[in-house]
Amino acid sequence: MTDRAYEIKLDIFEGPLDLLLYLIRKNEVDIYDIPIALITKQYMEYINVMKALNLDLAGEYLVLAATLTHIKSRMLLPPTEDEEEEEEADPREELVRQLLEYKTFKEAALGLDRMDILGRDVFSRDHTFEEIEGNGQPLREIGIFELVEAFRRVSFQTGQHDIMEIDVEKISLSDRINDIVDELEKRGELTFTDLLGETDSRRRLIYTFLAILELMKLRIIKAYQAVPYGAIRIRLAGE
Amino acid sequence: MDKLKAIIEALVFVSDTPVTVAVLEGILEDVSKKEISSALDDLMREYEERGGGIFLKEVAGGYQFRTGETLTSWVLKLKGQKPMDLSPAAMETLAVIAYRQPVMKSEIERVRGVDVSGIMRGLLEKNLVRIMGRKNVPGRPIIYGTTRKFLETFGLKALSDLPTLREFKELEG
Amino acid sequence: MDKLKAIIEALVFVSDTPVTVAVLEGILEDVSKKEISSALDDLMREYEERGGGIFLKEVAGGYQFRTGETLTSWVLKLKGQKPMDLSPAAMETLAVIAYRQPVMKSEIERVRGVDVSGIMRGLLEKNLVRIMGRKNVPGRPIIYGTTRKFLETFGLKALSDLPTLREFKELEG
Repeated sequence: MTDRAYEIKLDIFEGPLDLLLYLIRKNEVDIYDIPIALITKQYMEYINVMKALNLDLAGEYLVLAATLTHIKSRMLLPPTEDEEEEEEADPREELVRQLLEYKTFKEAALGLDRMDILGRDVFSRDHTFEEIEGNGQPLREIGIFELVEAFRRVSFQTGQHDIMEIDVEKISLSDRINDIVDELEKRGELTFTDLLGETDSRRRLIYTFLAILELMKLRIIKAYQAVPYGAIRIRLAGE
Repeated sequence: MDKLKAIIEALVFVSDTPVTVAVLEGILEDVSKKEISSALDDLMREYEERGGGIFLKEVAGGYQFRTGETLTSWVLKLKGQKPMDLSPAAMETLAVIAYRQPVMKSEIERVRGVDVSGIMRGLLEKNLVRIMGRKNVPGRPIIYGTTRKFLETFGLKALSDLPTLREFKELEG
Repeated sequence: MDKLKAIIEALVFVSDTPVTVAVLEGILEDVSKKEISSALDDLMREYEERGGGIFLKEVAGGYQFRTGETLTSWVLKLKGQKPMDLSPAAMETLAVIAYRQPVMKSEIERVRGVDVSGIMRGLLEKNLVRIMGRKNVPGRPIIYGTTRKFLETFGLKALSDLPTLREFKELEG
């Protein structure tokens, strides 16, 4: 949601990393050699001001505050013997890496912003919406997001929130069911081993088995066996 | 091209209705009606002389770009190939089938709360949905599922690529 | 102007999305891909040289007429509406997705250091970002990428048209 209080107030910073970059720039210090005590102090001052203003501070700002404090304390500690032996790691290293990566994308974002954006800088023709019906036409490529949105809309309209409960398992089972029906439509008949044999993953084996059971229960397929213990053959039930 | 003509050309181009001289006057504050009209006349003549695919025309008291009259058949051919949209109702029905398959029509109607016969026919014709079989209960209701074309249309490799609603809800933060 | 160029100009003009050479090939049955491309190049150059209010541009794998970039304020005045607005947060998120795709939400959050749920939703609604599928790792997280609309919006021919990412030197050792 975009209306959270901290976003309104903190819109000059896009997050804790942005605030940190700002402090580094403001103090004109080297990003590869951050004076951690100074920067931590200033960072905490910002955080405290935000708190004093009674702003709902995003958790991420506090997480970074904790990280900074931790790095500061580690830099004060004399290195342990272990660390001295295997060339002591700089406690700031991970943070610097993160900052550099963030900086890369922040600049990439500015690069995008400088482009001629359709609807902001340049314009194409306004097209009044025309609905043309017919089945010969190709379908527009649709994003999954629209489909899920539609599903959610349904459950809101009808107040049936139980239909929302769909998990990965259920969808994976539908996948396998579809595959089997596809195969049967193509080849007419399959044996149990045809379907199970090629399967090397346990997961897939279970789904295949469940799919067959489901299809039999719905009488979409029928299973035949010529002799006891013979090969089990599966066909579409048909009309 | 002089700046005034370029501005007027851009303004007429982006509008989906004919643009009147009065509207242009309102936007180009310090420019006289006469200058505007003369720039429009120039543009009309230039497009006419050029004899390309589009022309600036005076219509319904305003100005508008139109495709050449002799090119109508080509334009219609393009329009006929325009990708189709699914109506919200079709999208909702498809969503229920995608997530609940294999599913009976009565089940879809229970969820959506409306008759879906017409929409189902449309989805079957578009080959997004298929009949998987009939359930062996009185009335032998048809069971529906989605097709390979459905996966292609939504750019999915498999149904299991569909997000679960729990995952989707996470996007609301 | 020769007939082929005129037809192509009209077709690009009437389409509401960038027109691809493939679509033009389908309509202009007996014309080769090469002839179509060369007519498009001619048209692009002619509009460029003329320096008017509109230009033919190659975007998102197709061709589209667009207003000149120096005329923005005039067009906005006509439209009387606020220009499309992407917040810096949306722009940063989009940058990570564009350059890192296919990318998980957790990865975007790691790079930006903030929760991106609300922003992702907005980008999905604007159709600048899409769900590409799932990553084949435990938990099968959803992966995201940019859309054709993203290319169209930013006037890019293809993803490879994105400016090179300026990576900063990492720490020594």
